[in-house]
Amino acid sequence: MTQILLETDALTVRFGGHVAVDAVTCKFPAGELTAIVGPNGAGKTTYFNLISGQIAATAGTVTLKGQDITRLGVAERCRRGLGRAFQLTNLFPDLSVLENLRLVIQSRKHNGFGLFSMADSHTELTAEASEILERVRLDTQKDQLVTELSHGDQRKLEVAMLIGLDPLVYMFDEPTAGMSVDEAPVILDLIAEIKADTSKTVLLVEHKLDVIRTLADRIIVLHNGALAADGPPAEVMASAVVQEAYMGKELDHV
Amino acid sequence: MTAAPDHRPTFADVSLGERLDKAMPFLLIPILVVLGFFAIGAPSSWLTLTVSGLAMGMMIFIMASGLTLVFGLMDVINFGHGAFVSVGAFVGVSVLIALGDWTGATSLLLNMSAVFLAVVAAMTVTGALGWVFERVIVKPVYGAHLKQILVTVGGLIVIEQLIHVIWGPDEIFINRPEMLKGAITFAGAAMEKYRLLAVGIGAVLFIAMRMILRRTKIGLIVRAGVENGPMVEALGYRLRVVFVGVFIAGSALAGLGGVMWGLYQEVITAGMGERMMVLVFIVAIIGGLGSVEGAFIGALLVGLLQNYVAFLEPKLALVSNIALMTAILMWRPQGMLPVVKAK
Amino acid sequence: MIVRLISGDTPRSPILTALLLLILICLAGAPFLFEGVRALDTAARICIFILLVAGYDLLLGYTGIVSFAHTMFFGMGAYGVALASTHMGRGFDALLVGTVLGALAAIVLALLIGLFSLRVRAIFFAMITLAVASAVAVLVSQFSDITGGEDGLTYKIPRVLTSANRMGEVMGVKFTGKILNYYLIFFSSLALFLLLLRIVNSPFGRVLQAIRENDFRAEAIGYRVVWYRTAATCLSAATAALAGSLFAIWLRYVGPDTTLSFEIMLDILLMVVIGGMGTMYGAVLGAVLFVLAQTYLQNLMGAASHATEGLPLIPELVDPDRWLMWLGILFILSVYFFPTGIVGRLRRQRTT
Amino acid sequence: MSDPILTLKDVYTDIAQYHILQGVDFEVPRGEVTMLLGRNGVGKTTTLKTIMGQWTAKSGEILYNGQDLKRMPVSARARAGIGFVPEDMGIFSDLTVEENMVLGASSGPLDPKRKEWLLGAFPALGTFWNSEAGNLSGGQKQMLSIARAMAEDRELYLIDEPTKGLAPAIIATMANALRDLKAQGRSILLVEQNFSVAKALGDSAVVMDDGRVIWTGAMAELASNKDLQESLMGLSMEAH
Amino acid sequence: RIAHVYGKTGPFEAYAAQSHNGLKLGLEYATDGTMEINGEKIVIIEKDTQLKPDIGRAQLEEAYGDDDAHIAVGPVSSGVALAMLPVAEEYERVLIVEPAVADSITGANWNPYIFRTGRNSSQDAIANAVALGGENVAVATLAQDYAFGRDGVAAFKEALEGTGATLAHEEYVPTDTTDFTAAAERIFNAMSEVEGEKKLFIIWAGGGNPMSKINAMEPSRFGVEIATGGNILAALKAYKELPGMEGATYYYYEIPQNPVNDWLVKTHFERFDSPPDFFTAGGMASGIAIVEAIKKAGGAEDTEALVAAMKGLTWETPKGTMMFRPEDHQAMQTMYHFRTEIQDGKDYGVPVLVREIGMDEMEIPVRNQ
Ligand SMILES: Nc1ncnc2c1ncn2[C@@H]1O[C@H](COP(=O)(O)OP(=O)(O)OP(=O)(O)O)[C@@H](O)[C@H]1O
Ligand SMILES: Nc1ncnc2c1ncn2[C@@H]1O[C@H](COP(=O)(O)OP(=O)(O)OP(=O)(O)O)[C@@H](O)[C@H]1O
Ligand SMILES: [Mg+2]
Ligand SMILES: [Mg+2]
Repeated sequence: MTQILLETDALTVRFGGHVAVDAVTCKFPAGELTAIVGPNGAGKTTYFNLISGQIAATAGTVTLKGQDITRLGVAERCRRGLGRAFQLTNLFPDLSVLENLRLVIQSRKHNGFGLFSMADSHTELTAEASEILERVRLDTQKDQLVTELSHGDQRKLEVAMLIGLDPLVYMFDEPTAGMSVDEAPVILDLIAEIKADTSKTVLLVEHKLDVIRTLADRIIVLHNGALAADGPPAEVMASAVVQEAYMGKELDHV
Repeated sequence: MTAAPDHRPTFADVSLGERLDKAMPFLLIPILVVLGFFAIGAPSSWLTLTVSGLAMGMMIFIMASGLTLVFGLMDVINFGHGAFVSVGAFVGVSVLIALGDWTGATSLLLNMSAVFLAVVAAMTVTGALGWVFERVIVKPVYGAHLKQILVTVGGLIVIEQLIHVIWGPDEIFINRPEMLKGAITFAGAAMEKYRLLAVGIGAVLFIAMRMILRRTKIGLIVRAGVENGPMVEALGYRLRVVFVGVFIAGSALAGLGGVMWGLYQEVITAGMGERMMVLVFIVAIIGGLGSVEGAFIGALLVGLLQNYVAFLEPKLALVSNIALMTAILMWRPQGMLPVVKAK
Repeated sequence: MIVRLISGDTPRSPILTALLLLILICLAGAPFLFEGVRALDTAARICIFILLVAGYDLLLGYTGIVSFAHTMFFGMGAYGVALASTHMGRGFDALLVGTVLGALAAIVLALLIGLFSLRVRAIFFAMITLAVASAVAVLVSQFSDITGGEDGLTYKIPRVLTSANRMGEVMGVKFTGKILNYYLIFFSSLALFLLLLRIVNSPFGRVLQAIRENDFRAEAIGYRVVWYRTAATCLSAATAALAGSLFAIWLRYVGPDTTLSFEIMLDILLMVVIGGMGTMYGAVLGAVLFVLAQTYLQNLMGAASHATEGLPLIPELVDPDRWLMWLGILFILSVYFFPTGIVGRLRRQRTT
Repeated sequence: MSDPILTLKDVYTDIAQYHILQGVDFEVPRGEVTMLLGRNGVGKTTTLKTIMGQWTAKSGEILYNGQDLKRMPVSARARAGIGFVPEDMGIFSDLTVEENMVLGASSGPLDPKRKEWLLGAFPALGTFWNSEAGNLSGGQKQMLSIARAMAEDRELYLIDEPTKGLAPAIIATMANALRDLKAQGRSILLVEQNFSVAKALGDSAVVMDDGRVIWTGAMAELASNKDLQESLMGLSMEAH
Repeated sequence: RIAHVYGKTGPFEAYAAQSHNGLKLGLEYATDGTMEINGEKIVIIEKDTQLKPDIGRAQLEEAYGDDDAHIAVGPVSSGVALAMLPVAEEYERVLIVEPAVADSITGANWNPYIFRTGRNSSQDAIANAVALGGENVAVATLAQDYAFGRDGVAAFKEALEGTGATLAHEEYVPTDTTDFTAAAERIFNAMSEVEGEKKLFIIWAGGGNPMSKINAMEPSRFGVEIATGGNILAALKAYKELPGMEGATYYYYEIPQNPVNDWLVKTHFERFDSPPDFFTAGGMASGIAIVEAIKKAGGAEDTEALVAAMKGLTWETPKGTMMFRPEDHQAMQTMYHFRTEIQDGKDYGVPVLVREIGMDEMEIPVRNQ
């Protein structure tokens, strides 16, 4: 059997009385892409936040490669191989595109406390960053500040930063939202590439059903914070619960 | 139209502890007063200290109220507030000196009219000054704390120096109106009459501010404007007008605070407002930014604690405010009743 | 070689380069280029403030932390030297011990403040440091047995460094110990400044900038933000303490007003902002400009008030006694006209 | 048919030293839904912001009900009847959902009928009526932004990518809400990447590239012509 | 050449102006209006310390070094003064300290080039002790909690012992205290247990005005009377609420009866249309001292001669005869025991002389060893 990279056990969080994630137990093996779907406010992003440590769990555990990481801070989890991109763009606005990416790679190389070397002398960082920018087609904008990018380009940089981090667990939160039809495939191809690497696992939150259909090996459905379905795409998509709660009637038939 | 599918989230019960935690800020004052009673022992001393501590708190609140608007709501760190306090005091005291016959008379009515006129004059002048200050000094630096600190300190220095130019470099001594001198003794406790007046004004001010901020959209517009000004304008509000208005109000309140504080101290100097700034900032912070209730509770806490500690262990009085602030921020990192989240 | 010395951080503007060179030459040759105690004193003060301000910029401009406790660390360095010189007697060993202990104490305190309160929001941190700094200032005046209270401490430094030590003439100028003392300060400041320049251009410096921009995201890509912030605070505190030690060596006096007061804190802030936040060179320009203004504004105004005698009101306003008011106006105008600081301005001019 | 509610004539907009809009020309007919389409970074958002006044047009005319908007401040444009849903949603995250909605109704208190209508379309907002808007999920924020713009009756709505991050079921109800608006005679200028929404809602379409309008016409025509789509946007929109 | 190095700008601006006027009047008086000594013109150089010790020090260096001043006078603040002392030693020039009061100026930090015409805090405290003390008197003190306050109380306490009075309670509060309720309560509680004539002596510098606040709490309920030292004219306003209050003062223009003071009051009214104040008198005393010293030494060039001449110098001032005592160069002088009265036409409490406390009545310790 393939190795289980990430595992959540009865993971729960409450905000006041509101149970946003409700005892979610799930395993994510290497080499698999899991799509997480569910209505707005179902708890998908919150589930990500719990895994990557942005918010503390009320109960339950998160396990990475067999180690309990529930009590660790965000940075520590990241260093152990949890990487995520954000649903709402979240970058370093007044630094250049290239610098944004270099910071990510520098962090992976554990080079943050180098006090007395010159940053610009680390050419290997620059080279790697440029290469990734080329892959997401941002190389022409690499000296612009992030504030000067259009929304769609910022989304691309968001994805590029996750790739730069090269983690074991990739978490994408609606990577293609706001991306135009000709750009989205570039990103989706990249995700497909990552998925092909059998030592990684990918978690993908997405509302576009066609994207899920083409990429996902497995779908889990969150509803009101709880795990409502888990299985291969075709099966889950066909289930009545999902149809009812999530997709409503397809637009074209309205 | 079709209704969207409804997804009711799961709700669990909120425990008693969490509820108590919510109400805690309001309980702090009674708790402190009771603790004070046991620590002090002598009932008459306790009574004196408690009442005068509350009154001192009210005066601090009057000075801090304007800052709660400007710093708490508008997110402008305005060190110029201290200068407005001073200007208020100088204008008010000048009026009182000019009305020497009224203040010297043993008629409560005449005395209070003089004080009233002094307050009106002070608030008008500081309000107008606030208007100029906003236009010339603060407008270009909204959203930039550091620059705010610098320009408003610049403004502070300039205004203080102008006070020197206009009123001369000497400190001015002023006696309180006849009927506000002295104290009332009750059950062995002495209570300055003037402090009673401060309590009255503070209470009225508190209620008025609360009403205005609750009943109108002004508070909302300012808070939203600080976070995302262009969006507020895109919804159709003239943000500039609201900001200027609130700033003027804050400055005028500083003027009121100045008159009250000047009359309490009975001696005014150009630097008097500046000296109060740290304390006033502490009050605004522990109360929680933008919260009139918080500033009110905070001011009373500061007043009480200062008195109790000064009585029990004078050496510690010095650090009591800082200790209070640190303790409250450790307990509630955003202050007691934050309306605006600190950045 | 020079590029390496300044860590690849070139001024990126011809005017700026010229200005910086001019300043360097003036400071390096101060004892020989200018006459009088006042000029030398001003030059020494400029060196010390450049260092102090550059250290503060590391915190403020690069990491985005607003702290009002910088003078406190400055004071710790100064008092370190003062206390050591008082208790150990005059001597270089006292200066050394005082400097080292002062810097260590500053680092420890910075560590405590950092770990304790960098978790609260930025403005609150600023206010906490403000409160702590004012408390320390009060404590210093309280414990007058140790610190000399309000009156401060006066002490002696090694004779070699005072004007009593005459070492002959160089280029027509009496080369005294005082000039030696000046060079001690000049070269220490220069070396430390270059070190700071290296730090802000290191990978560490980049992380600080990232934290300034978006600490939440910095944490999410694996940087432990609190540690970086604390490290920056400690570095900055240590620099301030060293600057304080130099100041104490130069002045042979320390007191709360010269090292701990809030006014100095504001001066530092203004220097950073006038010069340009987030650029080490800004610290240089800001410090030079401000110290010069502080020293010579009054003379200038004296002249102005003389010239306008007879006019109504104006002489009153430009009276030398009103120099503080003009300082206030300077505060306001400089923020107006140099929103990105002088350095920002000079650099932008080139690109457009 | 009556005159268009909004007309852009040869509009140029600069952001800092960049020339972003370079002669934008199109009309928004009264009572219709006009789609503004194009790839990432071509200037759609900039166009909306220029209409709203958040960027200033360097030259050209923006006529709203026959009146040139160019000298009007942003708030006056809003009071003249333009509602705006920005790309980044512009949520006031420190305020509660209710407070956001109250601010949405800028000329008076929030009308209870309208509130009911909006809560019917976006029930999640009702559930979180008193919680801080900053804590909402991405999609809930999007709903709030749309609902807030509609909290008051306006003549023209500028809406920037409303469906991003919304679950399919919510997209359907949102589309219905927009249809209701249209039925009330309101006009809408809509930027959208989701082609099926564009097809279902749009009456006419404006396609931009590189700061210019490269095609205008009926939405139906664009939707049915794959070659046209490919030549305008480099890709058939139903490809994935 | 004389340099006046003082805090022209900053919080003590008002005092500085008085001091400067006084100095000039003193020079004028002592040279009969010629402003010349032995035919040489007096040049006054003004330097602003901005109340900062480091700047004061630099200004003094500049005065001695660049401007070649022979004698310097100043400053207002003790902190600045202490920073300036070593400069005088280094340049071997005379510095007359006026009006800074810290004991240590002529105490621990003294050097042979330092003279002081102003009073020191012990003089103040001892004079007050002499004025207030007596058999069966119990005194409580209220002072600011820093060196000035504590030293003052210590000196006061020492002097009080000689008078038969007892010190019942010492209360110290932070310098910036504005609310005195707690301190007053503590004092009242302590004093309610002691017998005899009860007095509360307040040593206070700067704003805050504890007197009227404590008075408002009706100390008479406990039989306590408030007492304090003299103050500048503006501050006497606060004394108006306390008629009958006693204490010892340094100067009030109607108290001293001597030709120098008569001239000063008259000239001051003519020139400035106001009575001379504390620091005017002090400034004048230093001005006269300079002229007398230079005359006696036969010139200002030779510092050693000047110092020798000044040791033990006695001269006439608005406050009567003063003398630099040889040990620590502190000017010995008369102080005045006063009682406050309300007088028509004056909006302040007027200190009326009870008796003069001559310099031999006060044992001012020498502390420069
Ligand atoms: N910090 C918080 N405090 C209070 N409530 C929160 C907080 N974070 C999330 N919530 C609530 O938890 C619920 C789940 O939010 P979450 O962001 O996980 O949804 P989501 O599944 O990602 O939805 P979307 O598809 O719209 O992004 C929402 O109802 C939201 O209001
Ligand atoms: N603040 C800015 N400073 C400089 N350039 C900017 C700024 N904002 C946008 N731009 C540039 O303007 C161009 C148009 O941006 P705009 O946001 O209008 O594109 P868009 O069509 O809305 O794209 P998207 O579909 O990605 O949202 C982009 O190339 C972008 O880089
Ligand atoms: Mg989400
Ligand atoms: Mg866009």
